[in-house]
Amino acid sequence: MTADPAPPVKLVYFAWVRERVGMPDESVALPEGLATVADLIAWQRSRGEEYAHAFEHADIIRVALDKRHAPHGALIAGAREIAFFPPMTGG
Amino acid sequence: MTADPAPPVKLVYFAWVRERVGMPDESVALPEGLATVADLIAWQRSRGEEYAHAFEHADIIRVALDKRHAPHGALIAGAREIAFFPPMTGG
Amino acid sequence: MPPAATIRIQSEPFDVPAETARLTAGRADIGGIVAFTGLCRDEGGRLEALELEHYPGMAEEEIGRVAETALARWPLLGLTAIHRHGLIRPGEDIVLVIAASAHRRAAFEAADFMMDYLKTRAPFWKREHLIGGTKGPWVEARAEDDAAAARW
Amino acid sequence: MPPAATIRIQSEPFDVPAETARLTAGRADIGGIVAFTGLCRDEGGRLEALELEHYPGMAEEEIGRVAETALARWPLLGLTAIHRHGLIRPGEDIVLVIAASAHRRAAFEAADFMMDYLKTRAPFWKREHLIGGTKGPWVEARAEDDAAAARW
Repeated sequence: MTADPAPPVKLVYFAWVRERVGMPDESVALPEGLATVADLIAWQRSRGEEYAHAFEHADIIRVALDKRHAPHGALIAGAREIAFFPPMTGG
Repeated sequence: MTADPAPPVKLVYFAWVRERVGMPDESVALPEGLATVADLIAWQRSRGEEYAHAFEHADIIRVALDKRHAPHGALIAGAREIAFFPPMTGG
Repeated sequence: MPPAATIRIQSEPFDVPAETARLTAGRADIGGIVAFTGLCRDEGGRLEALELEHYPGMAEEEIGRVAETALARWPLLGLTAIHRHGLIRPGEDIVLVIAASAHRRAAFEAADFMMDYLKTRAPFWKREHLIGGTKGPWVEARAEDDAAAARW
Repeated sequence: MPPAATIRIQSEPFDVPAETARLTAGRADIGGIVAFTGLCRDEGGRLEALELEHYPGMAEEEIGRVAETALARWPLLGLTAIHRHGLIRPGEDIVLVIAASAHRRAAFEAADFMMDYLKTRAPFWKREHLIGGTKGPWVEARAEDDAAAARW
């Protein structure tokens, strides 16, 4: 038996991350080998000029896995919606 | 020349101090020799049963000289209205 | 120049939205408003009312002195303190403090400070009136109120 | 059992007295209410409006998680948090937190905590719209907001 291909994941963008990527969300089949949020951000940077710009300063990008904040070391396996955004400025 | 007699002072009472003394205020010519708030409280205790009761626990009595809080060591000379009351419980 | 504080001692209820609107009217430099309202509790159903005695004249002056301290210490854009006296029923308002500032920290700290100092310095005394019509005891000052004021 | 918190994300303005009345209606065990209102400043006259973007779904959930933490930590009798999104003009309200408790300390601390955590955890982003119609920059997060949240 071979492993089932991973289902596509919804990637969601907000504020200037959204503007730089150029879309509010997309459905993507992630490549194998991405274990953590940090791995995913590194892969995003490789996807073209817009992504390289949006994820230029990886350390300030905040990530939510299925609408919960996640540190860059968190495992992404199982997440169906992954959001990327700048530090929050509400309130 | 002899010293002018000290003008009478208005003594004012609040809450259970007022109830124990039995009046809201009185005009009194203070005897000579009372220098501080503590001296005045000690004298009050000597004025009869009601006063002895009202000023029984001298340390918890709060005093205001002309509507300003004053510690027991404060000098009373010059004050025209001296108020006595329990610790405040407003707010 | 710090704004003038609004200080009032009154027997009638106060109107929180009207007092807030008075601070914000015609300006757009306020970023945060903290409003504290103190209410009369029924103490598990045994309280008919609270009687609030005060020292007329000194009450306004002393709250004014506390307000001057707050205005000197925090960059406030507005400050209001209203304290009621007389007979107050459970559920009714007793005291209101509103602090406004450009950023929230000053408003929170100033309102908190005002309440701690009102509690321990403003000449008001509460007495309980119990259900059934008997006058209960004078409320005793709480050591934790002094401790709270000592934080500042 | 702690009360349920009221959490709302909305574009329309909120009504502070109505929200306060909702917490106090029919009860007489509340001794203190702290209401914090955050407003849009005009930043010295250069701001036309703030645009507030948010992450629908997560905004409610995250504020709900912060509220659960507050309810577990302080003996609250009521807790409300409302955050607006969309275009907000100078002088208008942005955010409201109301905390009610028997004694004032819990209400002050819980409201302060809620605001610190809303600022740093609720998924909202502000962008300035400048007088004259140009879109200004996204507001940058302030290190002092993180420091404020770290106090708790």
